[in-house]
Order: sequence, then structure tokens, then C-alpha cells
Amino acid sequence: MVVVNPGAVAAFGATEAVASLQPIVWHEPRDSYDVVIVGGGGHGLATAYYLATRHGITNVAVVEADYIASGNTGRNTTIIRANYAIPEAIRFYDHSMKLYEGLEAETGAAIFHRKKGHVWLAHSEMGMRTERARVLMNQAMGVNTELLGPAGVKALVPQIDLTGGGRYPVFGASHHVEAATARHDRVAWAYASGATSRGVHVIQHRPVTGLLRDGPGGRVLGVQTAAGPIHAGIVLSAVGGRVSQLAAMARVRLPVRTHPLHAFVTNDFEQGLAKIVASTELACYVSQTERGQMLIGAEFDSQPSFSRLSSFDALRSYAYKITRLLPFLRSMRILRTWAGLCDISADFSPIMGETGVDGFLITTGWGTWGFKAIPAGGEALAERIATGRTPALIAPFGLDRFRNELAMADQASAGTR
Amino acid sequence: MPALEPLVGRRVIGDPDALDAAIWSGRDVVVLRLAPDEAFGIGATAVELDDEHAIDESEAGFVGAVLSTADLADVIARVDWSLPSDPSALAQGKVAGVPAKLLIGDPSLLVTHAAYAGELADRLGWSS
Amino acid sequence: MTDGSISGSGGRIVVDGRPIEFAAGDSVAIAIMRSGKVPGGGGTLCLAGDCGNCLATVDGVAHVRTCEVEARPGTAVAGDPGHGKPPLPIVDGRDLTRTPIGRELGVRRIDVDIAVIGGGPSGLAAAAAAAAGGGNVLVLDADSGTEVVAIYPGRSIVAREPAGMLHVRADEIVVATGSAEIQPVCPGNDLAGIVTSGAAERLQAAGVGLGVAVAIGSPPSGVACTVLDGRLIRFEGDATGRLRSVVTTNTDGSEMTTACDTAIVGLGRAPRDVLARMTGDDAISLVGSVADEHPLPAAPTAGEICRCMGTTVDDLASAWDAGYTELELLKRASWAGLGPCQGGACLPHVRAFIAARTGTVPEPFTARPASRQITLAEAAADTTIDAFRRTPLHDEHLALGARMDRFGGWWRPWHYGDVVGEYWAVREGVSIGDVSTLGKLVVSGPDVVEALERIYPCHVADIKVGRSRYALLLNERGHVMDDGMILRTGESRFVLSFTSGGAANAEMWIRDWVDTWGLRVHVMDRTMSLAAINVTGPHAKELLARLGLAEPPRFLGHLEADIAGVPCHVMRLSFTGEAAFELHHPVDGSVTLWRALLDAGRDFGIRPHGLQALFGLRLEKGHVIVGMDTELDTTPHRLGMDWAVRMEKPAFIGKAALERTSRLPDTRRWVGFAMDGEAPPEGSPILGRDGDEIIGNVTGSWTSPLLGRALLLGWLKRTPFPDRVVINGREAVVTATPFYDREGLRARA
Amino acid sequence: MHTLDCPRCGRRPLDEFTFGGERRPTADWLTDPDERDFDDVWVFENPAGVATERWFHAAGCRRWLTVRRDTSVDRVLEVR
Repeated sequence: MVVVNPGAVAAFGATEAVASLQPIVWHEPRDSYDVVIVGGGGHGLATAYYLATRHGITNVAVVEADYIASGNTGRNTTIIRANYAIPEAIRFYDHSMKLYEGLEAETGAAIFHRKKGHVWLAHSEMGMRTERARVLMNQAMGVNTELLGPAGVKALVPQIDLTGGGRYPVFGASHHVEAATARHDRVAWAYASGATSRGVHVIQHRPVTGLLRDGPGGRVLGVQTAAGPIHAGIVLSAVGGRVSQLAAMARVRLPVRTHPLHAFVTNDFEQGLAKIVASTELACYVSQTERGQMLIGAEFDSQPSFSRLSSFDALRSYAYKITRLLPFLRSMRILRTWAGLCDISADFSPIMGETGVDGFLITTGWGTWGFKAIPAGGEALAERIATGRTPALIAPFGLDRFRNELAMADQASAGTR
Repeated sequence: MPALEPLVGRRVIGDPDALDAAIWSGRDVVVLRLAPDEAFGIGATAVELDDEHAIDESEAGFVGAVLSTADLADVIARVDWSLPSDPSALAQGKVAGVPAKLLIGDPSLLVTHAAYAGELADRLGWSS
Repeated sequence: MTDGSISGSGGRIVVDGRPIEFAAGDSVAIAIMRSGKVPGGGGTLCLAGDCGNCLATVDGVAHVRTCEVEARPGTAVAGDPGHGKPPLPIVDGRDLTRTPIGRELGVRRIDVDIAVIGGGPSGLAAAAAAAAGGGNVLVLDADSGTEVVAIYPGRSIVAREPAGMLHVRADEIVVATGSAEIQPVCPGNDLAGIVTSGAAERLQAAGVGLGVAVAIGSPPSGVACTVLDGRLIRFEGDATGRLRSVVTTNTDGSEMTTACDTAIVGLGRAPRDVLARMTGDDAISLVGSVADEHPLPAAPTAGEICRCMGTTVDDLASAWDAGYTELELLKRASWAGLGPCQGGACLPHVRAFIAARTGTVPEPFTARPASRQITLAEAAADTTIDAFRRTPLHDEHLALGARMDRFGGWWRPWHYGDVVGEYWAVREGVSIGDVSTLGKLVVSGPDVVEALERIYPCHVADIKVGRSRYALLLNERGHVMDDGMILRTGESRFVLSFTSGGAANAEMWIRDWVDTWGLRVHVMDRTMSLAAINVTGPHAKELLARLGLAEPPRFLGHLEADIAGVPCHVMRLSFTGEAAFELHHPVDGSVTLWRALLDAGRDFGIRPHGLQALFGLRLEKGHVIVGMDTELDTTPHRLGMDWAVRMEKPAFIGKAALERTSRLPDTRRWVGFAMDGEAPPEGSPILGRDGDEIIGNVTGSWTSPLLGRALLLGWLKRTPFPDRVVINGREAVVTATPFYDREGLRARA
Repeated sequence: MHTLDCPRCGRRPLDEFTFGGERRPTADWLTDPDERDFDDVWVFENPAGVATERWFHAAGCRRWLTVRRDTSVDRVLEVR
């Protein structure tokens, strides 16, 4: 008997993956902490990590309704980039991108961070106008993004069909050289490991059912859970998906709507798509994971919803769009599809900091841009909690900007719509 | 192969009751009721209805193709919805992804805006 | 293992470049085994679609379960590397001829009362019962070639058929997908030569010999084999990865080694319930063995637990010890269940592993589509998006050498090869532009004035019949959504125009408010019924006179007139800064009118202008283009267009917000700039005078052929607003707009 | 949610419709008119439950539908 093509065992397999795990330490919960962070996703865990490592604040609990990274942190398409269009966003995401670059060295955790470059295609003159503006603004902010013509795109992405399936011709692209990907749950685990090893408590399967307040309109004093209250000096909502409901418990109303966003992966293939490829007009994007899968996402559902069931309408539309650009994907099989919940703010930018209620801070509006912001968002909120002062990096992203008519409108950089 | 040819007639927006009772003039007028308050009379040269505020315009913005039984089957294969149970009713929705209208009858008629004619013909494989 | 003899050859398939014969009815996997080889990279074969151990690249599609593909003459199989990875299918996107399933697949669509998934005895019984109850029943059976891929919300079933895709919508779904055989987890379970009892029966039925076979657990029926009584300890193989012997326990607990060619394992079953768990819908029921309780296997102690990903029991234990102590975390940390079979083979063992440590059996992990894999081409079958519109002048533009581009959902001429020439034709001669894409609504009714007064921030009631007014369209936040003209055509009848990109939204907006207010207003969308040609330039009036317009409307007037025999609604306005007449006319007269204008204007040097020239022309006039110049929170004030808002009106959409925000500091302003030299690109950052801080961005930029300077429009977002800035390394001076013909004499001429 | 039952055209795939947003009730504890206005225009109720929404049948009759939908499971309850 002969085994047909046994192939080579992948250089990096499950055994190596397990060997690179860092331990997460689970503590017995207490009933009071200096800081309670609601939401054990990337932002909540990163904030806890930076409180512990940058500010020595470890009497902190992260309270998660399900398991850590079970929300959008474990469901996104793992792209890290700073090629936004407005200076405030470029500065913030560029800082986050740099923190990501150093995260493996800082934490010792393998997050499979790989620099790839992000090629953002344009299929019309107006599309090129958008990419040209992006390049100019990025360069002015010191971010390495260059403008490409069709030949330049072809050189970076040889598989591309420059006719766009005859419908979406490639006029050119912006190429954001430093863009990267990282394994999403690994990022959450790196922060969980770093935080819990320093004494931070991570409490899973503990949905928050209410907020403790010092009388109506008074300071927030902690959270109520099904398993009893947890008192806190300060409460940070780092919730994804149910943020409007949590904020409402403090009578904070948000310019946020929650929409499902779908994604899917193919089976594993040898590495061959070096770049992250995206299209603004088609609102879709693809990258190849470390395992070799093609990871594909597109625009979020137009209607708000809290359902995380996959949608065939989304799948067929994404599959149609991405195969106009990369026809080789047509014969690749889809391994798995899933959906996450994106909290989309009214101006397509995040909301971080004060809520107007004492003792209650928020980080939300992460829409489809939350993964790339985890390090910078966590670091900045930790600084706000520790010092009582809002760092300049996130000051433009306060909830009060809507009241002050200072929107941070940058929908064209969301990568989706 | 069927072809999408210009359709001319009158398009009217008016009170639904008035539209129900409207009197259309013209030869072989086919009235497509696009909405309770909207109708397109293909071939109509005039329309009378009891609504002084009705908007009554000459309409040349649609094209239509007469479909044989086989053509109709091809068109229906590109429709993602069920045909109305009343066979004479106008069906409106996307055909091959293009907003269109389908009047099942003898013969059947596929209608779309002239602006979509090229795209629809391409998608149905009707372009030469 | 087999004598290779075939009675009734079905033809040959090609495996790794070598032909092998198959028998009629063989799956590719069985054909490969008939030839004495093993599909995939070792491990227990189930030949029932449940494991990931028989994968190969079949006809260019990688990761196909060969047991699910019927062998046909010429089927090309490239061995899928067990745990290795196939190369990307095609490297060069130019080679579109080599997309193996590149044809556009068709979709068959069926609506039924009841869909039964699975054509086994319990599925057929359920179907018969449903049919007896009068229901319209459809049985979807993988063995008959209809593989259900997924069930989506709305009881929408996606399946693959031999001829394409099948989309089924059902009121009720019965899942009768049966159960899968448990795979052994022990050392050596990655060897080639292990099959399940069911697989052994299938091979026997196909006439594929198994050589010396031993059975562990429930033996297969009708298959010659030695049945071992003891508990399975491990499999042993040779250096090629082939099974040589099985080690089991003796009754006294000692090890017994039995040499064999094939090991047959019958370790129990697990429900094949992935489809049933996908949507959590009440109207999905389970019948047959998929609904049965099946005991979990014993907790695994050694060996590969997930063959797809190569996760061993030791890996699982290490991840558990590192704190990844629940099913979902353990799966992600250890990779068990992340491969092509999506946990089909490993999930019972992982649950047993956890149950042994916690005393509680965890729920299975989330079932997500797709249970049977489909390609992107199959997913995208008959999917169409983005119907782009063409104006009636599309072919005219092409004939004139226009470069067409998509803009606002329409194909439009970007230019005709000479932007500056097109510009000069407008400024000094006469030019025509296709503005058919503009939004056009007719509104009428007893409440129409009231409705428009509420919708628009300008006065409407005082517009006289035959006159028009420029208007902004604001949302409730007081931000600019669109702009256009309000033309009064009767006491209770108006024509409204909107931008090309904003037309659909404006129609929805106005219909929504009219509905909400319950006002008596009729709305007719004429956007695609009427074409429009903009005739503009100093000779525009004379050109139109030649074609029959004896008395043109005065500025902001409009009238009905036949021009070149085409009935036109002639509107006098100006976006270019020169005299301009918009001729709105039925689309069937458009080509006639266009050609007549070009013919009659030949001695004026008439030529059409595209969008690029138009953008330059408007820039010299400082006219805003909503969407290109505006942002999400652009108020009329920030645009310098307070004149377009009448705050003294009792109410209009956005008034409350404008009152509130008018008390805020003035921090963003859209202004004009002028500078020497070539125009910098649109989108350029605007820096403060010392050049080190970004204080805004350019939204419009144009080297004015007339003024010989760069003219720009853009945002200043730092106060105090400077009067000199740096753009593209050069100084630019904030300059009042319009840059050209400040008094507007030319437009009114 | 995969289809909507247009009362005029019948059941149609969702991609024929344009989502027009949910009605936005202003928080009942707000009394300051400016606050009420701000709340009215910027805040989204974003309910995880029943929402009353407007949908426009763009590819069909081009009229509005009023839809009650349970957003927690994305299921339509009623269309008018």
C-alpha cells in the first residue's frame, strides 16, 4: 500500500501553537476592586494589562459575560493598519500599530504578528481621489503609505485581475506598507496572561445585569451581576455588542448602532498572497492567515441586529465581490463562516473616555476598527483611569464631540460601510 | 433573442381610488400599477382621473421585452422571489440583480428603466 | 490489500498524474483504495463524509473529501497533503481561462412546505408522513447528489447539486442526517490502513479487498476479519506510515499485538447534527439517529485527537494546564476542531476530555456554516450586485471618444480627451454636458407648499410659478445632505432637482417625511424618465435660439419649449459660472437633441464637457459639491452658506439643531485658497503657516486656465482661522469665493 | 432576516430594500429642549428587542414599509 502524497507536516502546527501559549491565571473573585472593567475582549483585557504594567494598579477585575475574546476580538479579520484619512485617527492607529509591533517582545506571547502591507484598491476616478487623499494625509503624518498605479498593484498582488472581472477595473491603489495581521485570540490571551499573572482577576461567565449607583444620577459604584454585586472605585465599559444596553443602566445614551458583520475563511493553502488586499468601492478585504487560509470580510449588514448567525446573503455577496478581484479564489472552498457585532458610531469613529456620569468610563464605537486599536485604546484608557486625565491621543474621540459638533467623520477609512 | 425596446405611454401619480377608476385612452393600452398611487399606461396617450392634483406625465423612461415561454423561463431562473399567485398581477423586483417588472401573460412582458436596459440585457445574455 | 481486479470498469481517473481504473459507482476514495493506495494522509477513513482523512485536490478544487465525489472518466486528483497545504490554485490573475469551475453557476430555487435533509429510512419515513399530511415535501439526499451545505436563518437551505446550486426555502425542516462513527484516538491513529466499520462495509460492497483485517469494538457485518476482544491501546506501523499491527489488551490486562493490513474500528456513533444546530430555529426537527442520545467515547489519553490540525491529546492537556479550561478556549488554543471536518471527528473526544476533568459534559461548540464545504464560486452562483445605469447619451459619449467612468451609480463621461479645451468651450464659446443623472422629482398636492416649507431651509411659498430657487437639503442634525433646485410649475406643483448621487436618498427622504406627516402630496420620481443636457457658455442663448427657443427664460426662470423638436423643460441656472440652460426632456428625444445642439453650434466651436472640466468650472465659482466637499457634520454655516437658511421660518428639518449648534464656537470652515503654480492634488493636507501642524484638507483643486493660478477649496479646522496656509510645501492665501465673476454677471448674461 | 414581505409587491430578498432607520424616541427624563434635540438627532435607541423601523422597497414599488422587528434575533414580526 502506498500513501498518496502524504505531504510535509506544516512548519508550525498545533503542537507548536500549544507550546507557545502563555498561562492564564484564574483567581477567586472578590466582591470589591479599585477598577472593574466590563467586557473581557481585547480592549478590556488590554486596559487591565496596562493598568497593571504601566501604573501598578492590579486590584482590577475584568468581568466577562461569556469566555474571553468571545465577542468581536475573536471574530474580526485581524488587520492592523493606520491608513486613515483624518489626522486624529491616523495618529491614534499609528500609535496602536507601533504598540502591536512591540507586543510580542513586551509580553513574550506569540501573537503571530506579521507585517504585510495593505493594498487598498480604487476602481474609479473618485476612488483614486480617495486613495490619493489618504496617501497625502498619511505621509504628512509620517505614515508610510504610497500611491500605486495598476502596474504597481500587479507587482505586489500578481494574482489580481486588473479588469476587476470586467466590472471593477483597478485604477490604482494606496499601499500602506506597515500594515500587519496578528492572530486575534492570541492578542486577547497575551493581555489576559500578562494581566492575570500580575494579579488582575478575569471573571468569565458573569454577565453584568446592572450598575450600582449612589442614588439616581449619582456616581457609579460598581456592577450588579447574577452572582451578586461587585463594588468598584471606577467602572469601565469595554463591552462590544450590548454597549447601548449597558450604558443605559447608567442613563447614558449613545450615538451607536449595533450591526452584524460577517466573515469567512477558506481551507489552508501554502503562503502565496503576501498583501492584505481591500477595495473601498466593493467594501471587501482579504488576507492570508498564518495557517494559510484566505480570510475574507466585507460590509456590515445595513440593519442593526444582535444576531450572530451567519447569513448566506452576506456570504454570496462577499464571495462574488472578492472573486471579481482575485479570480483564483473561485475554486477555493469555504471552511467556516461567522458573524460578529459591530457597534457603529454616528461618525464611524470610536468613543473613548468620559460618559458624563462619575465613576463610569466607556470605550465603544469600535465598529469594524476595534482590533487594530486594542493596544492604543487599552493604554490610553489605563492612563485615564490611573491619572484622571484624558490623554491627548484620545481626547478627540470623546462622547462629547457629538454635542460639540466636532465629528471625527472618516467612513471611507473604515474599510467597510 | 428578446430585445428591450422603448415603451411610451403616460405615467400617473394620483389618489388610489381615482387611479382605480381612471380612463386610459390609446391603442392596446397596458396599465402597470406600480404602486397604489402610481400607474404606467403603456401605449396610453391620455388618462382621465378624478384627482385635480394628479401628476400625469408623458413617459418614455421604460423599456420592455416581449417574452416567449422559453424566454420567460430563462428570466424566472434569474429571479430570487416567487411569482405572484394571481397570474395577471404585475411582479416587481430584481431580475438578475436589476430592478425590473414582470407582467406574466400571453405574451409576458419584462420591463425596466431605460437606464438599466444595457445592464439587464448583459446579465440575461441578450447583448449581441 | 486488494487484488486490483475490476469487474465492469467505469473508466479511468488520474491520480497524481497516473491513470487508475475505477468501477462504475466508485467514489474517488474507493477508486483510489481499489488501486491499492489510500486517499489523504493516513488516519481512520470513514468514507461517509464525516472525517477529514480522505482529502485531495479534485479537478482543481483543493480539500475535497474524495469519498463524496463520484469517480468519472478523467477526474483529476492531486493528493492533498495530509497536514500539508496545497499551493494557491492560480498565480496569475490574467489567466482567467484556468479557473476550473470558473463558469458562472446557475441556481435552482424551490419553495416548499417541508424539506427533509437525509434520504435514509428515517428521512424517507418523515417525508412520507409529511406528504400524507398534505404538505409539499422535498427530500434532499447527499447520496443522490444533493449535498446540503448549510441552513440559514429564515429556514433557507443551501445545497449543491450536480448541475449547480439549489436554494430552498422551507416552512419546516426535518434533519435526518444520521450519525457519524467515532474515530479512534490512540497512538498510531494517524497511520494509513484504519477504517471504520461502516467504511469496511462500503469497501466490501464495492469489492475492495482489505487484506488481513482485524476488528476492534463492534465488528462490521459481512466483512471477513478477526475480531479482537480487548481494548484498543495503539496502532503500530512502518516507516512509510502504513499500519502493520494493532495492540489491544488481553483479558489479564497485558498487551496483545496482532499483525494486520487493515484495522476496522467500531467505537460507537455521534449525532451528525451540525445542520440542526446552525440556526436554533424552532421549525427544525430531528428524526432518526441524529436525534438519539449517543454515549461519549472514553476520555482520550494519547494520540492525535484532531487529525485535521494535528492536535494530540498531549497538546490538549498542555493547553488545559495553561488555563484554557473550557471547550471554546481549548478549541482555539489547541486548534482541535478548526480543520476541514470542523470538529466532526474530534468533538466527541474533546468533550470526553473535558468531562473527565470537570465532571461536566460541555455542550458542543457552535455549529457554523458550512457543514459541507462550498467554493466561493458556488457561494457566489447567480449573485449580482451594482446595476450601473447608463444615460440615453451613453453611445454618443463613446462615439465622441469620452472616457467613461462610474460616478454616483451611473456611467458618465469623465472627459473627452481634452479637459482644458472643454473648459474653454464653456468659458468662451458654448458647450454641452450630459446631466441626465440629476435627481428629478415632481411633487404636487394641496399640502405641497406646506411639505416643502418643512423640508427645505429656504422659503418656498414665495417662489412664483415659472421661477426657481437654489436650496440645500438638511437632515435633522442641520447637516447638509444634498442640494438642488426648487422649480415651481404650478400653484400646487413643483419640480425638485437633486445631485446625481443624492437623488435616490432625496426621494426616500421626501417620501418618508410626507408619509410621516400625513400630508396630501403626490411624489413622482422622474430621474430616469427625463434626460437633461446642460447648454452653457456665452453663446448658449444664441445656440438655443437657432434651435427654436425664441424667448429664453431669464436667470432662475424656467419654461416649457420645443427645442430641435424635442419637448424640453428649460431651466436657467448656472453651475459653471457662464450662462447655462438645463434642458430636461424625455429620454427618447435625447440623442436627437444632443446631435442637434452639436450640429447647430459647430461654428461656435461647440464641444461637450466631461465631469473633470465641470469640477474645475464650478471650483472657480466656489460652488459646493455635496459629498465631495462636505463631511458628515457640515452645516450651512460651515460652508459659508447661511444665506441659504431662513432661521426666521417657523419650522424646517434641522432648524432646532442649527439653533443649538449656532451657539457653539466656530471651529470648522470651508473656504477658498489661491496659490501660485500648479494645483496640488485634491486631498492634500493643509498646514499652518509654520508648516508643522495639519489644520485642514483640500477638497477641490484646479489650475485655472483663465487665472493662471491654482485655486482650491478646502477645510480649515483650527482656530483662529489663518489667512495664509501651507499646501504642498507652498504658501496659499485664503481667498473669498467665487474666484471668478464675483458679481455673477456672466451667469445672468 | 433574509426577506421582507412588501405589502404591495410580496416577499422579496432583503437586498431589494434600503434600511431607513428606527424611530428614535427621546429619553423621557430629558427636559432641556437642547438636550432633547441633541438626543433626538444623535442618539440611537439601538434596542436589543422590538424595534419599529422604516424600510424602502427600492427595487420594487419604491415606497416605504413600516416594519416591527426583533433585533435580538433579527426576526420580522410585522410589516405595514
